[in-house]
Amino acid sequence: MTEKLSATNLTLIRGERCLFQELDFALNPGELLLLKGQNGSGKTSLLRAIAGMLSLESGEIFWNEAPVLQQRQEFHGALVWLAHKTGLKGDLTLVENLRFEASLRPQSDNDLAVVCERVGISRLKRLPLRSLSAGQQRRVALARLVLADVPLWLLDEPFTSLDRDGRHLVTQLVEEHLTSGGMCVMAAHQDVEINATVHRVSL
Amino acid sequence: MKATNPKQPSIFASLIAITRRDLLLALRRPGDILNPLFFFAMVCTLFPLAVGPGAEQLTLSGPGVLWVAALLATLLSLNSLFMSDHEDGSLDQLLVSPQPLPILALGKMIAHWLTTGLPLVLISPLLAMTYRMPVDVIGVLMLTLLLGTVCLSLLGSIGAALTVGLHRGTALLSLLILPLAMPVLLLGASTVSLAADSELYATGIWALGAYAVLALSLAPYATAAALRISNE
Amino acid sequence: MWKFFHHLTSPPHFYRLAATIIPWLAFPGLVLIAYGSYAGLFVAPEDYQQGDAYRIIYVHVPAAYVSIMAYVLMAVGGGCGLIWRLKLAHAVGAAAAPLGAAFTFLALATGSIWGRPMWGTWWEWGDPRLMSELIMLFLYFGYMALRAAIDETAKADKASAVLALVGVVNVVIVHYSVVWWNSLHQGPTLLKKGGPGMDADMLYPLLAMILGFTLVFGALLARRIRTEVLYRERRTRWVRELILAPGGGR
Amino acid sequence: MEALGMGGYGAYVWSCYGLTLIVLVLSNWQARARHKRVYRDIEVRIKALEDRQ
Repeated sequence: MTEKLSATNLTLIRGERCLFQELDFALNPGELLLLKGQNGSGKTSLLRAIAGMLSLESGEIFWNEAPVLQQRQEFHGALVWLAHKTGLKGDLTLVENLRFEASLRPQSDNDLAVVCERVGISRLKRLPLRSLSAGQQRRVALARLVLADVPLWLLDEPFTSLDRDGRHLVTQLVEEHLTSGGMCVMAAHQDVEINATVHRVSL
Repeated sequence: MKATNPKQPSIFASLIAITRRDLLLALRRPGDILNPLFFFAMVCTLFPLAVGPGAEQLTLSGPGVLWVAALLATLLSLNSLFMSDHEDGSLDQLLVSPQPLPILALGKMIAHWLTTGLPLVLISPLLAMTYRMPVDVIGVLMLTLLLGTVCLSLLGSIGAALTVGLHRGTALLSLLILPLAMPVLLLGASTVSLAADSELYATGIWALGAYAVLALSLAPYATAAALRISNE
Repeated sequence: MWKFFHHLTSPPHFYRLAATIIPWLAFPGLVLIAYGSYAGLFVAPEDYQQGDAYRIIYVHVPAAYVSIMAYVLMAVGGGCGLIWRLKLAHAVGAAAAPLGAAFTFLALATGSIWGRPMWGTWWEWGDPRLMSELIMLFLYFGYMALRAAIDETAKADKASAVLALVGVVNVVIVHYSVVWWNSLHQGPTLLKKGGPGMDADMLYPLLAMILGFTLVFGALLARRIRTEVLYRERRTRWVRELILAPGGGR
Repeated sequence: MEALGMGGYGAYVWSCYGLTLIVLVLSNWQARARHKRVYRDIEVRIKALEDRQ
């Protein structure tokens, strides 16, 4: 069975505002779904809804043709989410943070040292995360993406606080992930150039 | 093609992992452990100052004062149970983790008890002695506090999960938790009083134990549900 | 049967239906209360122990009964809302809380007034029923405060439903732990509730009052649920049509 | 008149019944007031939307 993420008829109302209405999409392996829009347009909310963290006004999200809410654990086992807040503990060191994340997931083939080298943070391994710059912390979050070794990536503004090299790294990682048969949903306020099939949703 | 690896780590392993993480975090910030303890000692000191240092009065009010102080100290620490995780986004990461959320919540509760409830139990004999409590009664006090703080950590986490992310969370948390904690206080304090009067007190211990078992089996689910709701 | 139930719980239908049934609950309820008050105050014989002070139970017991019923209703509504995602069930919880708090207050106040001549004190800490009522009042306050603190209705509904369910377990525990506590302290004799041992002239007014209070509570509840339904459905077409219709839908 | 005295407990008994009356009347009044307020708020919003179209 091939993996597939799809959604039908999504409508979300927050307060008095309708963020999106009757939204449909389908995403196959190797494809990128780009959610474009200004700040506050509902990109993050849509990502949270895909992750099964928001209850929608109407509509349903499907993973492998079955509703996400009926198989939450399986679905969560297949995704990793890079949120606006990194979700890393400032008081723990980089390695402790990543080890904890890894301990909640199945044994991954990716080695921690190799991944840290890849995203350029191996020098910082023993430092508490608090002492790292914002850009370095984003890189740690990227390392978590690669370490998780799962088919679906949810990325919320992955380019923020990164320098040129960092932004290039993100593009590279996403492209690699897609060519190896992964899927990616990305929220961004500007267009991105990625060498893959891209579906665009404007919010 | 990337396939989802079906072999998840065992539930027990993830329980250990999250407890370990929270304990490590508490060790890096010892203040979070010490503050409730100081608060506990302080409340116990305030009381004799307010009602007078008479020996008879102290023996009579000792169990009650120690128990109320322990309850308030636990309450004080509950506010931060999910707060920092909510602020740095790691709570969101736990919500999308492939492990069952009740287990993760239970792990956090265990860590909370180990860093708040257990230290309270351990320093309670010191304060009990200042209230002229006999040694065998101190044993009963420690036993009731041991069971009682477990109940309070479990119950409190439900309230903390319901109020996480709310602006007026702190005051609301006390309003939600205190009525729920009342049976624990009542059972705990009167069991110690019974022991002090050298009467049979086993019923109270059993009742507290039953309460702890009930809370242990229900609170993780309620907390998990509450966390999902308040992070929508 | 299922279809009928579904039809009944559809908001526009409920809104209209409630308007018709409210008078049918309120008037019999008020008549029963009027009869019960009269019979309880003037017809029922004097109690040989408590004298005429026992006549307070004709308002105290029904108020306590309704306050518990409201709490159970709130918890059941919350449970149904969480499990079956029934919007109407959450509306029941939201509507029942302030009413329940009012009746709890009434039960507490009348219990306390009864206690003054009977126990010689306005407040007796050892009485399990008064204590349970007091804690229930706090739980009602907590429930309403949590609702008020969360801006989004859907979120407030679910969070308060969890709280109501946790609280309902707690009320039972509170009651029994105070019973145990009270047995240690040899507390004062408790307010006797009506039972088969009671004289018929005493019992019938009490039953009439309980039924009357329940009916009036039902009417008030239906009224509040209507408001909740209207508010929750404010963006739907049926509300728009209702309000734009000549004469309106008050 | 003697019946109203309630054998010396008149003040207690009558204050309870008075309190009951007050609670019932206030609950009803509050329910009505809230309904009116909610209704009026929605009415204003919907009428404003109508006028704009």
